[in-house]
Amino acid sequence: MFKYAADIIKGVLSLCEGLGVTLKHFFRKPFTLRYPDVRPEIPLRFRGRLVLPVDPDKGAHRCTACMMCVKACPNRSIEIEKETGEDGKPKPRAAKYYYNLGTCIFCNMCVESCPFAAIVMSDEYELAVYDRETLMQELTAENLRLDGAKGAWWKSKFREETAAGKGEASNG
Amino acid sequence: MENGEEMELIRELLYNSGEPLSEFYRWLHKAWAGFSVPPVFLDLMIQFAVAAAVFGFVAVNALWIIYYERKFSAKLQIRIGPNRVGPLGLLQTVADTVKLLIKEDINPSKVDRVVFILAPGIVFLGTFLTMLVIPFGNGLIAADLSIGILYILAVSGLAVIGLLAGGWASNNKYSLMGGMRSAAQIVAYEIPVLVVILGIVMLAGTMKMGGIVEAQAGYRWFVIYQPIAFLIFLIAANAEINRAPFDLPEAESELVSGFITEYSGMKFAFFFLAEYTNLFIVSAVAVTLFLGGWEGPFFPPFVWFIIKTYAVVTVLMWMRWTFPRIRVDHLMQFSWKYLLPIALVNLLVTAIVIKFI
Amino acid sequence: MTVRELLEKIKQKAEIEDSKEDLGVLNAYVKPSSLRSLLIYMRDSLGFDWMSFMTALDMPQENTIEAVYELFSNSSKDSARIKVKLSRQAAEVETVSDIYRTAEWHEREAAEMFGITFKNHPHPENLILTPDIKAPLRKDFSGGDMKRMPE
Amino acid sequence: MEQKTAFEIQELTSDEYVLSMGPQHPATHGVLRILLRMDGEVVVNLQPDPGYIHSSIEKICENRKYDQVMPYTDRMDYLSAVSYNLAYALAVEKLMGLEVPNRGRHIRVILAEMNRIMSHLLWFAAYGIDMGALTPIWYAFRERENLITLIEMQTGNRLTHHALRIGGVKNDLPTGFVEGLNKFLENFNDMVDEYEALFIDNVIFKARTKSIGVLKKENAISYGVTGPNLRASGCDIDLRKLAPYSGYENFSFEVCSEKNGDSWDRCKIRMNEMRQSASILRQAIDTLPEGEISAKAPKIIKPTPGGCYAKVEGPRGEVGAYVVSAGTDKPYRVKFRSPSFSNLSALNEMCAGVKIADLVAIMGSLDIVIPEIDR
Repeated sequence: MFKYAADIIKGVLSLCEGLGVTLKHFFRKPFTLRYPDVRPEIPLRFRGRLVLPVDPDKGAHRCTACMMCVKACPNRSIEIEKETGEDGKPKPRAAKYYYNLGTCIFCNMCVESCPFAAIVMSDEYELAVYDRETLMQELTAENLRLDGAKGAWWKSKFREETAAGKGEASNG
Repeated sequence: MENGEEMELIRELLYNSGEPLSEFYRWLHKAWAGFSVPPVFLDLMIQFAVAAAVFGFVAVNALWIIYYERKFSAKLQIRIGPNRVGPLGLLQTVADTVKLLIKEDINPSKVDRVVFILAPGIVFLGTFLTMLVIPFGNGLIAADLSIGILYILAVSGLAVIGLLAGGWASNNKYSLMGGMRSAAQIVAYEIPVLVVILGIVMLAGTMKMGGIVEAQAGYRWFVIYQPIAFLIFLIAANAEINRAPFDLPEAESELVSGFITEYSGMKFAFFFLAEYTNLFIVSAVAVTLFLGGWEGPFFPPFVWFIIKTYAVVTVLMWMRWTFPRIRVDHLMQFSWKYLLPIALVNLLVTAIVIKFI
Repeated sequence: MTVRELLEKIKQKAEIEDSKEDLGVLNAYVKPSSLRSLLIYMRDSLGFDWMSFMTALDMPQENTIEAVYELFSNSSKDSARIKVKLSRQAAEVETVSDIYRTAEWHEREAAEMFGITFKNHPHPENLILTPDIKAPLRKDFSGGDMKRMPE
Repeated sequence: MEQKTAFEIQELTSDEYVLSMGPQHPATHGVLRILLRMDGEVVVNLQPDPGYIHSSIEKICENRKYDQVMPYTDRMDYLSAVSYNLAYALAVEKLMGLEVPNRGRHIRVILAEMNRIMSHLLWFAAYGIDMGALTPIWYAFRERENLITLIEMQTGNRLTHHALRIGGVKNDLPTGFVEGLNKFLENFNDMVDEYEALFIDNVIFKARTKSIGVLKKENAISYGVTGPNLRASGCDIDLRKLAPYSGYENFSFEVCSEKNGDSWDRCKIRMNEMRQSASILRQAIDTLPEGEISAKAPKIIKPTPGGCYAKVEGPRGEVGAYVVSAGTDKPYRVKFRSPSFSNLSALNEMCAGVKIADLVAIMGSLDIVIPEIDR
């Protein structure tokens, strides 16, 4: 009989403890980020979609079609077509840079392998599309200018490298 | 018995409540006497008007209560809740309802069609009928039956038929299990509720809803005399309307959605409507039985009734969003081993006290 | 226990075809017939109470499949890798799922991935794959749309 | 294609029926099917049926270079990617004889412990849903979000971090990381106390988990159950203490263990482990050494032929990578030993004669991650 009553009291107390926790939270401020209205802060190292930005110094992209990124990609998401000169020989420059967003696993290996800091993973994170076809992207046609913190960071990266005169450095 | 006498009796039964409404009915009848149409048509029209009013109230109230629950739970869970449709998200549930109503109404091919379609109707009917005897204010009651509280117990028992029928007709093992659970649960928890109400009826000396409220006039609310009964009523009634922590019939993580697994569209909306109206009814009955009904200073009776009811609703929601779900055999044990004995002792003590003091 | 000591001990109990030390862990190739008695001995007498995993290695150039049993002792912190060489055409070995219960699922996985038959296994049906895919982890497996990576 | 049937119809008595739980079921935490042989609400027998989302990562790895395998290891246990990274990296480093610098090892420990807390928080959240308590998830996700934001700062991604490289880590800690972590750790223990008050110590919860799903010690060892599930059975085996790796021997922490091996013990252990992980994190950021973060690994990784099995203590138990090298630039075979695989295989042992609600409670307390089983 005593145990019966003690069980009830103990049970009710533990329930009240739980009610207390939720009540405490009732008076706390919501933790929600009101997403489409308020945008999250994107850290510098964020790995979004791959982009081939335009080098403001040259007015064109920096890719030399060395195929390092193609080899580094663990998922075969990149394909490059080289530019052909007037003599029919391929030139060290990418004419078409195909990037398959559908198979990309955002591992950053292509960016790390690039000796010329030509590619970078951007801040874009809303990557859903309605059409499977649009997942296959051609990056040279975009002529994207990378601005903001990421852009400044990227520019400082390759300017540093060209100033130091070394073609090869890690990026990312 | 002559026809006129019979009608008079029914009228007496239906309209014999307090002041404003029956005054209005009498005035209508007097006006109606000017035409040469039998008064039975007027009665019918009044019945329809009352039914429509109750239905409208049920629907609007359910919409509001869903919105309120979503906002309240959001607050407990440090988030914002609906805030997109309408100002402060007020129209969110309206939009949801419209969505449910225009959605395709799927009848799976293996269901028992008639029962499957009838089940949500039965569940809703039980809820709707209960609403008729809720005293919103002095005289503001659709039908103040002399057996009001008994009527509530009887009619709310209809719901279990609906739930069981829905679970069985769905031809789904999860649904069947949900239906079975709800039957067992409602039967088990009806008894503590009954015993608790018995104590109140003994105190009030009447089963009429209005009478019970009047018995508590002068702030002699029964919650003061019967605090344990109040708690037992809240818990058992919460279990009877299948809300968390007693939401075993639909137990999402165990039975997918229990008896409503196969339901969609309009039929699902009916279950949903019934569930939230039940929440309101249980709170309203708790207010009527224990918290002095519409009684209160300054505000009109109707406002007081709503305020008190929503206070009880809030407590039930608070419980829902805090506790984990109870297990099915613990649920039975809880009813038979804890609630029922305590309720019986409570009843006995009440009886002795009333008899000798 | 050093690798050498361990090898000496198990040599008395089982027929060891070959053995080598691989980064401080004993790799012992055991005759399939003495696998079960060896594992029972190791579990009961040498304290190898733990089987981390069981898997297989396909060696098409030697025409064998090696069943690998990785054992660990929680008390002495020793590891041992027991291997059994099976022929690729008729890969068949006794189950050890009654010695180490964890082997039951690992053997089921290895059975469907490598096409090994485990005799006396309590649940010989497939665990992961559908029956129309045969031994995908063998080196010569060619599925419909498998592509090689660019070199 | 023939259908898998675990129970023959003849086996069933007239009272029993087969219930197919999953592959789409709220309690199976992913795409897992469990065939239940039921008698009313009571589970007579059960047969898990994984494999619905098999991603054949082991086969993919045979066709990738050693460094290209690393992002795939993230994707087996998306709740604590670093533990798989670490197991694989340790195996390859051992094959190559690489020594990771002190700071690199330290950062690995920080990331691994953050992952452990993140994973346990998600378990707590999901277990709340399993048990019908809908509020714990929001509180747990608040803390988890803080941690994920920090990890995102460090690695650039939120779940599949790809944070480790063979030889060390990719990035040094960014500015503001240590401050952020300190701020998080300041009131984390209070939060864990709150979670316990809300959920773990609740009388309903206790009634549902105490002496439910008991796994005996010898069964746990025989089934290869690891991690908190093993330690709940009264066996204080923690690879961080038993076979320290990546500099865990430099940190002082307790191995949490309980006696009974029931669901409640498994929960309690995870709550305590979060506190211990927080203490390790505190020590790690206090004693963060200076220096290199990564050893100089060659550009093309070609380990000497041989096999190596490296294991780490993940949030769910022993995470292992058995890497066999044939001397080429691609691994000959990679076998991942996933804790959930072994833990789930012991489910039948725990579930005989329980109710279906208990089954949910037991499965939740095992903390399984399906992609880890369907590697």
